[in-house]
This record gives sequence, C-alpha cells and structure tokens, in this order.
Amino acid sequence: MNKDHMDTDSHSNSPKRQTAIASIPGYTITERGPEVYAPVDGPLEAPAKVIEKGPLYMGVEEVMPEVDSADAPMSAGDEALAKTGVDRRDFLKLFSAAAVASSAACLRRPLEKAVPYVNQPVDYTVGLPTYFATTCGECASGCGITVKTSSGLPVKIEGNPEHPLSQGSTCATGQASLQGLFHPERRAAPGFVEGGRLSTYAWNDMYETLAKRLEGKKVAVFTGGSTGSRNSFYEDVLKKMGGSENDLYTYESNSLYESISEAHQMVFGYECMPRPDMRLAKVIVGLGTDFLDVGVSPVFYAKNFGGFHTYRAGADFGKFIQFESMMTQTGAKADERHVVPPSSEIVVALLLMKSLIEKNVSGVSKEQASRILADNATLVSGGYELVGVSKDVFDHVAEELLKAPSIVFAGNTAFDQNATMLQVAAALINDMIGAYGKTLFIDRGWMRSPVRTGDLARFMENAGKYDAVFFIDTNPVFTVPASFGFADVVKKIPMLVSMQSSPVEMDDYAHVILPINHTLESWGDEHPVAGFWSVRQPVVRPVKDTRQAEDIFLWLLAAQKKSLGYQDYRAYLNDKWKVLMTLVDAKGIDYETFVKAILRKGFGGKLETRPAPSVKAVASGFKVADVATAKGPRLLAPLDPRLGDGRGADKPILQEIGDSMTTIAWDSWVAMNPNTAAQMGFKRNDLLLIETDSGSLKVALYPLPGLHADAVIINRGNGHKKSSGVIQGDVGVDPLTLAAKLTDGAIKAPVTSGQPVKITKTGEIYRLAAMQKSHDIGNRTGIIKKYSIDEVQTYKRKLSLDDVPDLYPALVEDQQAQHRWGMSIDLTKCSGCGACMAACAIENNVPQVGREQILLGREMHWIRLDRYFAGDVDNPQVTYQPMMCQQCTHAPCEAVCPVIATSHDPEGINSMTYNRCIGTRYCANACPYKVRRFNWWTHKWGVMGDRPQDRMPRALNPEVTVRTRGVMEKCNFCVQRLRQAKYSAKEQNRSVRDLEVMTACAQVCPSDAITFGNLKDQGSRVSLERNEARSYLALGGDPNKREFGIKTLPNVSYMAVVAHREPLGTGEEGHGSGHGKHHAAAGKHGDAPASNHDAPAGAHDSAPATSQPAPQGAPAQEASPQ
Amino acid sequence: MLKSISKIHSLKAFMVAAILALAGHADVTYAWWFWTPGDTVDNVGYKPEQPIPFSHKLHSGERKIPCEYCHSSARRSFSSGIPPTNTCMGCHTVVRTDKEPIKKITEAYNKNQPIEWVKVHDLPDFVRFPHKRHVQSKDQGGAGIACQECHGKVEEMEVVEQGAPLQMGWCIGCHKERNAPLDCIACHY
Amino acid sequence: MSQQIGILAMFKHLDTVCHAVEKVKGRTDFKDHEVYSPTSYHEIEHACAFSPSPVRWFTFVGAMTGTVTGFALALLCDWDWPVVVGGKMPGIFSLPAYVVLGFEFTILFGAIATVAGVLVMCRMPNPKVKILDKRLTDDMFGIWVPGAVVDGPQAKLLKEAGAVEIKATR
Amino acid sequence: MSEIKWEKTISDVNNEILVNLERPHKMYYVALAISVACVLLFVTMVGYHTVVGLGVWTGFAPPTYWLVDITNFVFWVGIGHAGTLISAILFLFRAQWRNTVNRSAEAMTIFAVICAAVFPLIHMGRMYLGAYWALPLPNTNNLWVNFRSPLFWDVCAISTYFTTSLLFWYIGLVPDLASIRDRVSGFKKVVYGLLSFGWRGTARQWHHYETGYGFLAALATPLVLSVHSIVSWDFAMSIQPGWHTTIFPPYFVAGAILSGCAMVYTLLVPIRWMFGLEKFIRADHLEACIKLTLLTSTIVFYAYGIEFFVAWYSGNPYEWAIFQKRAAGPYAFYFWTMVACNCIFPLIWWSKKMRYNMVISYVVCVLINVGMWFERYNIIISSLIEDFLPGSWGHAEPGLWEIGLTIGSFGLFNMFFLLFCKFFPIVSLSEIKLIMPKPLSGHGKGGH
Repeated sequence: MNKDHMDTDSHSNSPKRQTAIASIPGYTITERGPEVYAPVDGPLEAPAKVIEKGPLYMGVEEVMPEVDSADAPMSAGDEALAKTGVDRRDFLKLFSAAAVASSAACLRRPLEKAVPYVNQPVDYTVGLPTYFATTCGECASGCGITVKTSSGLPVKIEGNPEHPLSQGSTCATGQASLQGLFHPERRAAPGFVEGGRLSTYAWNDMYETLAKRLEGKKVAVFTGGSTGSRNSFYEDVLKKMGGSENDLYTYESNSLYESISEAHQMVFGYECMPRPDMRLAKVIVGLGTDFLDVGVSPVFYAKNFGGFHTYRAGADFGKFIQFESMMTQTGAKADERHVVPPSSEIVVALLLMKSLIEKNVSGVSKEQASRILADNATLVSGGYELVGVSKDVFDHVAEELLKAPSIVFAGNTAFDQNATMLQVAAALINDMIGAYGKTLFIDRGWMRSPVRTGDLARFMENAGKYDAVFFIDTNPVFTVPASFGFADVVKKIPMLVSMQSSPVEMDDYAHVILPINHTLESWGDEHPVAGFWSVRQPVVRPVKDTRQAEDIFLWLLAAQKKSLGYQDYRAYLNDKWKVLMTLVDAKGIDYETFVKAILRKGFGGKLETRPAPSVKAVASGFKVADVATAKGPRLLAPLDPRLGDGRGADKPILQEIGDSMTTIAWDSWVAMNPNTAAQMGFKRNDLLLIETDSGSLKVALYPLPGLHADAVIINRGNGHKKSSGVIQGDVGVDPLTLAAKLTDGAIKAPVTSGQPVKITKTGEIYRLAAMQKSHDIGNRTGIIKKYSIDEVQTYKRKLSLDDVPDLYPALVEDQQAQHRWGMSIDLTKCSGCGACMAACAIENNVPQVGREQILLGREMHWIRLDRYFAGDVDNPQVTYQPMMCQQCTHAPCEAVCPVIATSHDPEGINSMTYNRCIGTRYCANACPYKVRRFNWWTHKWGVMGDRPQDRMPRALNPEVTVRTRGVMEKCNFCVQRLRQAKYSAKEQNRSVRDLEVMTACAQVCPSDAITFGNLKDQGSRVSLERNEARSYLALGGDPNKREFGIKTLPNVSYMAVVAHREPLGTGEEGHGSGHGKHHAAAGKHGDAPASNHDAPAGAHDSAPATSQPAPQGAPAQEASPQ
Repeated sequence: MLKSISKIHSLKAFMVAAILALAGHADVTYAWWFWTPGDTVDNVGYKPEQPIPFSHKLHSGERKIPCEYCHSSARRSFSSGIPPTNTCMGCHTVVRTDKEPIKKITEAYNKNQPIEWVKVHDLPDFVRFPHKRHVQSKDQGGAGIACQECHGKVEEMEVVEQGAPLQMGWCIGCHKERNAPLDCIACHY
Repeated sequence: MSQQIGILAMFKHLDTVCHAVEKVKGRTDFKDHEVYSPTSYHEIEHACAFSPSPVRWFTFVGAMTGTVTGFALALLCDWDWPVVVGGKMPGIFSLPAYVVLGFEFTILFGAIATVAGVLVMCRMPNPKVKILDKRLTDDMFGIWVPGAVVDGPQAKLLKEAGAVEIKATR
Repeated sequence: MSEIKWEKTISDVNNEILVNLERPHKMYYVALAISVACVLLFVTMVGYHTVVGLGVWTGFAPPTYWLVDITNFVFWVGIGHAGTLISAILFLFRAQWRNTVNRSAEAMTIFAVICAAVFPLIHMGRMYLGAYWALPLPNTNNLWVNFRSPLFWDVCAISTYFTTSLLFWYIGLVPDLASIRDRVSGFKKVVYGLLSFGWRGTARQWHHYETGYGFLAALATPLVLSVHSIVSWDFAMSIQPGWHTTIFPPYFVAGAILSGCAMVYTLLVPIRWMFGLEKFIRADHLEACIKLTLLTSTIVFYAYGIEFFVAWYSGNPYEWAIFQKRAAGPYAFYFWTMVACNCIFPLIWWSKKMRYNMVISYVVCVLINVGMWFERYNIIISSLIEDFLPGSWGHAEPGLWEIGLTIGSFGLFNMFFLLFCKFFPIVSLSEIKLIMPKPLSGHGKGGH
C-alpha cells in the first residue's frame, strides 16, 4: 500500500461505474492486481476497465490483522481499544444551554482526551477513512457494497461501483444496515433460557455446555436464504453431526425466488431465475410485477430499468406496460397501466398468451400455450370481462411485444395460489416473444435462488423428528402466516437454538440464544449469478460480544471432537473460493494474492454458461386455482419495500422513510381504492376492523388512488411483538394474522393474498402519520412537468435556466470560484424507492423522530419524496419528486436570518451554519420549498417521544456536526464530501473531476435519477442535463413564456417526466376542450385554485380527476384532526 | 446657555452620575464579553497535566526531532495525530529505559493499554480544521504554515500549553490576511 | 440652588399669576425669580416670554448622530466581513435595507438626546430639590423671589398683584 | 370637546385621582392575584421549554414554523401602538380627549411591548444565544448580525419603540410623580422624590419640558407608523404567498391602532370604575376613543378587501389560492371570526347611541381584540400551511402549551398594568388640568 494513494483517493467517494477514471495524473498503479473477472458484455458482464487499485477497497486482513482471530475472546486491552477509538468525535454536540463541565479552572469547555493506538496499523492515518469492499447482507440479492470506516468503525455504506449487481448503489434497506449493526438492542452475550429467564454464559462455557447437550441429538438448521457457501457449509456441518443435507431448511418470505425458480424448472428444467438485461429491451410488460419495490434483486433491477426507461434526446425509450391491482412503485413508472382485479394476473397472462398466439408465433411454447388456453377455455372466454381490459388492449400489447426485443415480468410478493402458474405462463410468453437469449438469460449467468424450493412445508412436516433446531438469522414465527401454526410446531422442538444478530420473535421460543455477528462483522459470500461470486468480509470488530454463526458450529464440532477440519469459517471460505481461481483461469499468481485481490474488489468469477433451454411439456401441470376469478374485497399483503418481511422494522431510518406511495411512517395501514372506501362509508384514518376466516385486526384506512376496487392492501413488515424490541415492537399490524392456511400448489409457499375480507368500521379514528398531507398538485402545475415522448422531442427551451431577468443582477456565479455545485434530478427515472432519504440520513446524521412527531410534521428528512397523483383516481399518473434544498442563488431563506447563520458560499451552496443558528425558524418559513428542518428536541438515535433510544455516538458520521436542539438544519450538498474532494484535487494540482464527488443521494440512487457536479464545467454531466430542454427549475415558471416563477434561481434542476402517454396534471392538457385557461406552470395565468374543491386541471372527460373532490375518503387533503 | 449650565450646582452630581452609569455599562459589557458561553473565552496558557511528563523541549527543542516525525498525519489528514505508543517505543526500547516515565510507557505498551493524553489545542466539535490544508506546502495548494504559528513555541515548552486563542475571530483574522476562504461552510458543516 | 432664601408668593388663579409675572418681568429686584405652575399653562409661558428652548438642538444633533450611526454601523460591519445573502452583496448594494437601521437610530438617538436635553435644561435630576410648597404641584401657582424678605417691597408688589399668601423660604 | 361640562376643578384632580395609591377596589387584588398566577405559569412554561426544547409547542407543526408565538408578538406590538399614537399623534393634532387617557395608554404601550418582545425571545430555539447574537455587539467571532434581515429590523424597531415610548411616558410622568412626592411622606416620599428627578414645576422647566415633549411626539409619530410597518415586513419580506405584499405596512398599522384603541377602551372602562375616575375619564372621552376605533376598523375593512382584490388581480396563482383558502379553506373559521370582529361588529358604532352604550361598546372592543388576534393567526397559518409545493403542506392547531403561554402573556400584561394603576397616576395629572376649566379669578382677564 502506497501511503500517498491512500491520502488522495480514499477521500474521494468511490465514483460510480460510469465514472471509472482510466488514468489519474500522478497516480500510477505500481502493482497491478490480477484480472479477477473477465468482461463479456452487458452491465453484469462489463466491470470497469480498470481495477481501482489499493486504497479504494482493502482486504480487511491487511488493515486489521486482529480481526482474523475475531473468535478468540478479546483481551481487556483490546476491548478498551475497541471502545475508545482514536480521536473520534464522539459527542459532536454543539454546546447547549447546560453548563459545561470543566476540570481546569480556566478551561471553559469540556475536557477532552486524545487516545492514540498502542500499535497503530501500518498504512493507517488518523482521520482518514478506510474503504472495504464487501457484500450486503440485508437481503439475499448479494449486492456489492463498499463500507467507509473511520477510526475502525463503519460510517457509511455505498454500492460498490464496479459490482455488476449494485453498480454503485444500494437500496434503502442496505443503507440501514449500519443501524442494524449499531442497534442498541443487540444481545451482548449468549445464554440458556431457563424458566423463562435468560441466564447468560461466557462463550467458551457456552460451547462446551451446548456441545454436551447436543451430543447424539438429531439436529436441523433452519436459515434464511443465501446463494453463497453458507448452505453448503451447513450441509457439511449437519453431515458431520450425523444428519444429512436434508436437515438444512432455508426459507425466505419473498416467495418470488421459489416461484420463479420452480416455474423455470417446470418449463425449461433449469432451476434458476432468469437474469434480465432490460437495456436491450424496448417493451416490458408487467403482470403485477413489483421488481422496483421488492422483486428478486431490487437494485439490480432498478439499474436495469434505468437503462431501459431513460429518455435521452433522440434515443429510443422503452415502454413499460403494467397490469396490476395494487399501486406499486413499479406500476407508478408504467407508461401504460391497467388496473386488474387482485389475483387475476394469471388470467391476464392467459389473455396475453391468446393474443400472442393469434399473432402467429411459433415453437414449442406456442403449442404448450395453446394447450393451456384450451384447458382453461372458460377462464379465457370470460377473461376480458373479469379483468376489465378489452381484447384490443391485449392485441396491441402483444403486437408491441413482438415488434421489438421485449420482456414480460410477472408476480409480486403478495403471493396467491396461482403464483407459480403465473410464472410458468410468463416464462411461456417470454419464450414466445423470444426473450430468452435476447433479453432474459437462463443459459448464461442466470440468477440463483437463495432458497431451496418447498423447504418450509418440508420443515413443518419433519420438525417433530428433531431434538434440536438452529434458527439462524430467520424469524419464521413472524414471517409465516399464523394460521400455519409455525409457532405450535416450534414449541414442540425439545431444544430450539435462536441465532440472531438482533432480537426477534423467534427468541421467545428459544431455549438457547446465541447472538451472532451482523453481516458487516462477518465473513461470507454470495453467489447471486451463476459463476459470479460476491464476497463478504468483516469491516469492523464485533460491536457486541457476538460470534459468527458458522464459527459457532465449528467450535461446537470441535467441542464434540468432530472437527470439520477448518479453523474457522474464513478458512472454509478460502477453500470454497478456490473455484474462482479456476473460473477466471488465473495464471501465474498464487492463491493468497488472488484472494487478496478478490477481497479488495469485493467480487470475482466468470459467468457460467449451459446449453440453451428448450421448453418442456408443462400444459398438463398447469392448473389455475379459483382465486383468479374470485370477487369481492380481498386482502393483499405484499412485502413492504423497505421493511421487507419485518427484518427492517427495527431500523428507525427504514420506519421513518415511510412508504413512498402513502408516505406513512412508523405504521401499518390498509390501502383501498378511494371510490370504494367512499362507497363503503370509510374515510381516511378511520380505524377499520378487517376480518377473515383466519383472524382479524384493526388498522386505519388510507384511501390510495390507483388500486383496484377489490384490493385491500396491508403491507407486511410491521406488527412485531413488543418483546422483539423497543423500536419495532407494537408498531403497526401484521397482515399475516389474516392469511388463511393456503399454499401455492407447486411450491407449497404460504399464500399472502386473495383472502376474502370483511371490513367494518369501528368508529374509532387512528391518525396515520403520513408525511405528505396533500396529494393534490392543485394549480401548482409548474412544479412537475411532464411530456409525452412526441412532445419532448420537439420541445425547445429558448432560455438557459440561469437566464432570469432581474432588477438586481444575479450573482449566479462567483467569477473567482472554480466550482458551482449543481444537481439535476431526472423525474423520469426516480422510482420513489427512498434510498436517497436513507443515505442522506446516514451520511448527515439526520435523526429519526417517530410517529408522534411525524404527525406534527416534524420529520427531519433533508431530502423528501413528494408524490403527486394526476388524472383518474382509479388509475392515476404518479410522479415522485425528490425535494431537498434547492440551493437557490437568490435564496429567500438567507436574507431573513438575523445572525447570518445561513449564507451563500462562492460555490453556490446555500450554507447552513448550525453553530451560529439561534432558531428563529424564519428561514424555514421563508423557504418556498419547505426543505429546512428544525430540531425541536435533542433527538435520540431512535426516536423522540414514543420510543426513545439513545443516539449511539458510534453510529454517527464523524465528519458531520450533530445538531443540538433549537437549530435549523438542511441539505448542504454533502459539503463534507465536497471539501474532501477539493482538498484531494488541490493536493494533486488538478480540479475536481466530474462525478468524482457526489452527494450521498446522488451516489446511492439505484435509478441514477440524481446527478451531481460542477455547473461551471460545461462538459460535466450535470451541466449537460441542466441545459437539456426538458430541464426546469422547481417554481421556476416557464421561460418560454417569459414567466420565471419566484425567481429563486436554484442550483438544483429537475428533468421533466417523459413517458409514452399523454401527461396529466400539467395544466397543459385540455386545450380547446373548454377547460379554459389552465395554462401551465407556476405561470401567471393558472387561475385554477389550489383548492380541492375546484375543477381539475383538465382530466379525461370520462374520468374523475384526483384533484376533484375525491369522494369523501380520498386523502386529497388531510382532514382536520378529529 | 453655557453660563447658565455652569451655574447649576448639581452639575457635578450629574456628571458623576453619568460617569457611573457609563462605567456601569462598561462593566455590563465586560461581563457580557467574558461570561457568555464558550466562544468568548480563550484558553491561552491552558496547561494541563499529562499522564506522561513528556517534554517537547527535550525532544523537539534539544534533540531536534521534527514535529511530523510523531505527528505524522498532520500533512495527510484533518487530524495531526497523537503518536501511537509504538512510535515512542521505536526509540525507547533502547534509549533511557531506566527512567520512570519510560518504564510507565513500556508497561502500558506491554499491556496493550493506550495512553490517554489530555487535549490541549481543542476546537469545538462543530469546527472542521484540516491540518493538512494548513500544513501542506504552497505548491500543494496548502498554506504552508509552520506549526508554531498556532501552537506556540512548543519546542521550548516543558509542558505544552495552548499557544493561541483558537477563537473564530483569530481564525478569521488570518484567513482575511491570507485570502483564505471566508464562507461559513469552509469550517462549519 | 442650595440657597433657598427668598419669598414665595402663592396664587390661586391663572390670570392673577400671569398678571403678576408680567409685572415683575425684567425688574432687577426680581432677578432670578421663578414662576411655579401645576401644569404647563401657555399663558404663563407667554407671560414669561422665554426664548425658544435649546432642547431642539439636542434633538437635532441626537437625531443626526443616529442617522449616521445607523448607516455607519451597517456599512462598516458589512465591510468588515462581506457575506453574500439572498444573492446580494452587502454594503452599498444592500443600502435599501439599511434605511430601516438609519431610521431607527435617528429616532432612538433623537429621543434619548431630547430627554437628555430636557433634563439638562431643567437641571434634573436634582435630588436635593427643596419643596417650597406642596400645593405648587397641585392647584396653586407661585412666584419665588430669591433674596427677598416677607415684608420687603417685592412681597408687597406681589401681594398687590393678587398673591393669596406670601411666605419666606430657606 | 368644548361642550364637556366638567363637574370637577383642577383642585380636585390630585385629590381624587391619586386615591388609587391608597385604597383600590377589592376587585383590584383579585385581578392582581389572577395575573400573578398567570405570570408564574408563564415563567414556569418558558423555563421548561428552554430546558427541554421547543418541541413542547405542539402548534409548531411544520410547515408552520411560527404560529402562536409570532401571533402574540404581532398582537402585542399592535396593542402597543395605541399608546404612542394617542400620546404623540393626537398630541400633535391637539386632540384634547387624549389628555385623559394618554397616561394609561402609554403605560399599556410599554407593557404590551414588553409582552411582545418576550415572544420573539422565547420562541427562539436557542434564546440563550439569540439574546446577544441578534445584537450587533463586538464579539470574538468577528461576526456581525445580518442588517438585511427583517428580524434584525424588528429588534431595532422594537427596542427603539420601547425606549422611546418609555422615555415619552416617563417624561410625562415626572411632574405627576412630583405631585405624588408632595402628597406622601416617609419612605414613599424618598422613592417618589427620586423618581420625579427633583421636578419643581417652574415655568422655565415647563417651557423646556413642553419643547422636549413636543419633539418626542414628533419623533414618536413616524416611529409609531414605522414599527408596525417593520413588523409587517417580517412577513412581507419573505416570498410566501399571502405575505409578500406591499399593502402590509399600512394595513398592519391600521390594524394595530384598531386593536390598540380597542384595548385602551377595554382597560379603561373597568379601571375607571375600579378607581372611581368616572368624573375625569368621561363618557365623551371614551366616545372619542370609539370613533378612532371605528375609523381604523373601516381602514382595516378596506385593507381586507383590497388584499383580496389584489390577490385576484395579480394573477399569481399561489397568492390567489391562499386567499381562497383563507376564506373557504380549513382555516376559514379564523378568517370569518376576524372579519366579523374587526369589520362587522364595529359597524354598530355608526350609531351615536351605541358609542355611548358602554356595555355594548365594551363587548365590541373585546371582540375586536379577539378579532385582531385571529387576524395575525390567520395571516400566519394560512400562508405557511399551504404555500407553494403541495407536497409540503401540513396542518396545525395551537396546542395547550401555546394557549398557556398566551394566557400567561395576558397575565404578564395585566400584572404590569395593575401595578401601574397602584403606584402611578392613572390619569395624567398635569395634562388633565390643562383641558379642565382654567382656574381663573372670575373677574377679568385671562392669561393673555
């Protein structure tokens, strides 16, 4: 390691994939690592051309040799070291009213100690961060991440820019991983539960006692999904313990993995999930798909979708057609969206098949499809009426599918009996349209399922056979519907060992509790794509006294004298990773070096190939369950896009981001179509009693436009028991209590949708903490601009965005300054995933405040997602608008501050100086975008008010001041990153390169919607985007009409939504249709009042518009508090 | 006019009262100046006792060890860095091993216990002071400031004491002089 | 006025006292006499024929000082450290905003100077003041003649002018 | 005013007005006790939220970052306008009725300004820093205040207004304090003697005094008009729809005088009864006050109307939306309360009979005060709660804490005022003597 490299480049935030810098002057790669991964083509196949050397990511062993022996009990000295750290800005509080303690008479500040290392690692420089490449463990997708650690503690997670799955991004859940790591409720010691009480043991005693008790017992392991070596390790362990590989059970509540794999097993004989390359597609049809919400690999799919659904002038732009009953984030991005009844996606698939067959496709799949259609003739003939979509639509969709490379995605996480059949149908359709091999890959680099199909049912059957079951990082008592009686099954297990990184409901049933390492503290790997391995290494010494799960087994085996032959799991992995060496055919390099390179890079391998698939006879096995034709209100319980099956629920940031469609935080809600709700006499916030044959629960209503009339949606993820932790306990409800004991016919996975429900009003009101209180864009049409694809190609903006006439000359650019930082947000791309909010919160130490405060509107997000509906309540157009400080050149907030706590810096940043702020809050009032946040309290790590938890100093970013109560805060364009980048650039006598530095939100965005850079550099990406015709300034009027809005001259610009559809709610439509002068744009003419009571800005004739007095229940406007 | 004023016998009393009022005001101003929270007090001369009686005068002054030999991250990082114990042990495994403080260090080193130094030059946590920008030479874009300009003549100090007020006004004075950035977020973020 | 030796003539009516004032005005034996009144009857002021009060100069100087101070404070402070806010440079570019400051300081300094002027001109505060008669602040008028005695010519003159009572003060 | 038949002579003035120093009405002590209790509540609440955080003000539900705090501030500043207006402007216009009410009106001004100044102070997130950072004092940060901030203008305006009003009030008090000094004995005499600065009441003193008083009035006149203009700029200088309008300064000043006059009436009627001052503060004087109130009420009525017109005429969609919401949105109640109280009810005063009907007039004056409070509340909430981006819209209602502080501020005001009534002459002794029949000898020539 060359120290100078470390100085310069470990500052700069790892650039995104597109930015890989080929050669940096003055930066020579002295020692070139092996090409660990051979490029082919496509995003997965095309890693960066240059291996970013050394300083960017390091193998953990190079930096922290002691983590090698993480299993050895720490010595007292070690512990002290781990606790103290070096020069850590532990308590970054601004001084507050409280008197400061002073030890020396004249010292008017707290006494601070400086504690250096005893043995400072070589290559470590105090105050400089170290980056590690590892693999995210929040779900089974296996996204590569880089973790920035400062003084030995992780402070920020970024996507590994070279990793083909994450491509530099993570999802919100991945960002929240740090909160899981530093979770205050993680258990500190293992123990036995005796008589309802946990008696803790030291690890060494634990191993011996447990080993003794397990002697000769029949043992099973029940674990969450993993595509990596973990499963084979457990199989090996179980064999050693006297069992077989069948004693290993894997379960993921996201049943898409199983259903897709099983469908491909049925259709092609290949158990896998196809790997899409949407960039190559021109049309995508979704049959209730939710690949941007949860899907199978949300970041990879989002990146993919970004390549498909991005408008660039002159370039073709894919069209996405979605059929769904829910209002998913995925559906919100659709160019054409058809609302169909819940569970009828299978019928849609059949109808689509029918239309395709009529278009003269050929091949085995056509025969199979024809057979299936014949078998289900009645269903098909009544289908058009059932789904409420005419045959013309299907014909036209079929035509589009056949016209160009295309893909059909099917299924979501609200799982019904037909889920696997739906995937079978989708696979057949994809084959008919020739997607396999063109846009979907199952013969080269297919995606691997993290679970073995049907394990849950198998376990329920076999559970009685075992003397001891280890539950590792899984919580089936919560994630399996209660009607399955999983709890009853596990209660009968004589010895239940719960191995979790943080407390969950499973612990309540456990006899032994073994706290295990968080994935950021663990070794491991994932094998998400065949031939492609993503490795995981610890980035921090265990925060609590926990152990790696796999190592516990090695110790147990050792205590039982049945050693597996490995010192620890790291050694096991070392063995496993040898396959990589053969895969990439590395020559002339020793294995140790190879592994080091792999660890630095975070991944390795070479896509596996196999013969092209052929369609098998599936028609005979194709059965459609009755649920497809059911009527009446039915429950849909999809996984929450952020909380997942509930494993995200204990992370305050994920609760606080809230659902992007409803913006509800810290709660569960039932979403219903506003018209249906109104017909049933329900209003928003009415507490409803939802009953099924299996159970009942009370939950408040949120009328959500865009749902099918029969859809009753409650997201999974919340409803944890109080015992599972202070933060998640008793938040919301668990819809699985309503689910009947039904399974999908093919894979026996629990069904989580389609239950008929009875809904009654309890008469009570329960206020849902929705952060956005108004859906309605009113007459503010200029804040969201939308164009159809035809319009945008001819649209020209006559003036530059900075070209705003004013009496006083605008100080747009400081002539002296080298930079003018700017941001461009492409609303066409933004999918509302909320990763930016999480990344921002983690990077900038933004506190979470909890439900009570959010009800008062006191959320602290520096970046929020405004979501607007336009058009028909039953099928609206949805637009997300990430809204953060616009960094106005003429900032209304600056002039009003009496103490100059906020001022303008020469680089265009509207800077907020927390320590100068006296908290008059005038700036927040003056801000037209309302993006300033005030610290009403001294915020805790978790939340204020209802669930206080101490804000863990170690979980904070030491580069950003923690704000005390009484000061205003807001987005500063991640100025800490800008400083670092500028310092690095200056040291090397160069200017900051484009995309070298990015804000946390821009960096994390899985859709690449946010671009950040220097507006003074005419060639920078952000400049190019800002100069594009469809760019506009929020509240900036319409320059072509010489209307300049409020003339704040923001440095943030938005790029209008472009879609293959007529835009609604822009104030432009309805020309000549008698709607009068609803002209566009923050302009002067729009006299349509913002009131909800007024006519909409010209919707289609037939449909009521959301801006109309949405039938009573519609949350067009938050009702006054009841 | 003046004549009539001069005749006022209470003029003296009036003057005294006025002076007293002014003096009182000065007093209030003084109190305000010196007893408002933190930032108005400099701690120049603050000289805490350290766990090891390390003499900069000996090491830096007489033995002429350069500052950055021990505070090695000053030109690389925000923090100048307190040397880890192994830096001390680099010499003191052979030099002066019989001295009491050296024995103490050796013992702590062998026990793997860090030494807890008391910070002397300490900025509030809301101030970002990049040492490297100040220490780096001008051709690196730095300011090329000698350590002594802010830390005082450490090489002459037996016990290190605070050498400069380290107050914002003091920083700003230098920044103005040297045309360094004056925007708030140069240091506060 | 430690020396309070003299006589005080008390009057009950406004017209009487005005008449008396006009009589004694300018007479050498009534040098430095003072007229007392419970309130500011303009009749008495006219009778005394005072020259315009110098208080107005206090006001003028104070107010002008205030204007200068106000603008100078803003301009000098901004010049000391110019911070761009709201897209505008401080100093002369932001002059309209400083008008408020200039105005407020004008009023403030003017008011303080005026009060100071009143105090100075009225020889106040004067803690040693001797109360000649309690009724003078109630409903009676008075003319105090220093150095005169109760049975002196001045007393006689005042008695003739309508004084209801004449008493010696010390 | 000339036809007022005075039953009293100037000889009765001191004797009868200064009774308040000796034996106030029983109700006085009850009122004082209640006020002090409110003040204690106020102090406790302020102490608590200073330590715990502003979060306890549950009415601060962003996007409403201001609500009852600034409402109360503007309300009290408005109340504070009547005093100086009556003292200064009416002095310059030689309106005689002012002489009966100016003293208490000025006192009211000072106390109202204190109450007003308290709110911006306590509503700050870090008042312990704001209290001195907001002033252009030399400091070790080398950093000055933002002279371009309306809030700093506020600081200047309010402190200037307070200082000037205090000087004006006190300089007026000096001769009266001398009167008290001459009536009391012992310790009281010493205190009042010091307070009266050794006023003697010589013609020369009166001469300088009158000049100074006149100049103070001349200075205070633009000040009165400026203070509420500057307060209105707190709103008008931001670009919030509904705030960013040039009509605000005159509109605010008129509103301030309206509320101030109504408050004068509200205070004087009970005080006059409590201290038996009916013979001095006569119905005719109060009626004159009502007339002024009516005048300003019509100005305010006009301002409300023109504001709507301009919002519509401007073609600014945000502006117009705000105004529609004011009238018909979720906060319409406040708007219509404000219109009814400030514009509709005062219309009954076009009848002279009603102006002299003290019960009805009193009720209307109280309603005007309520209405003026709602006016400020309405301005703040309607513009903040739903401004530009619908995504940021919210909902706010004042919480218990704010209501408590509002009550507390009324307690503070009342306590000050009641203490004033006990220790200072409620009616300006020297000035009322001026408008009473002159003590002429009856035979012959007047002053000149």
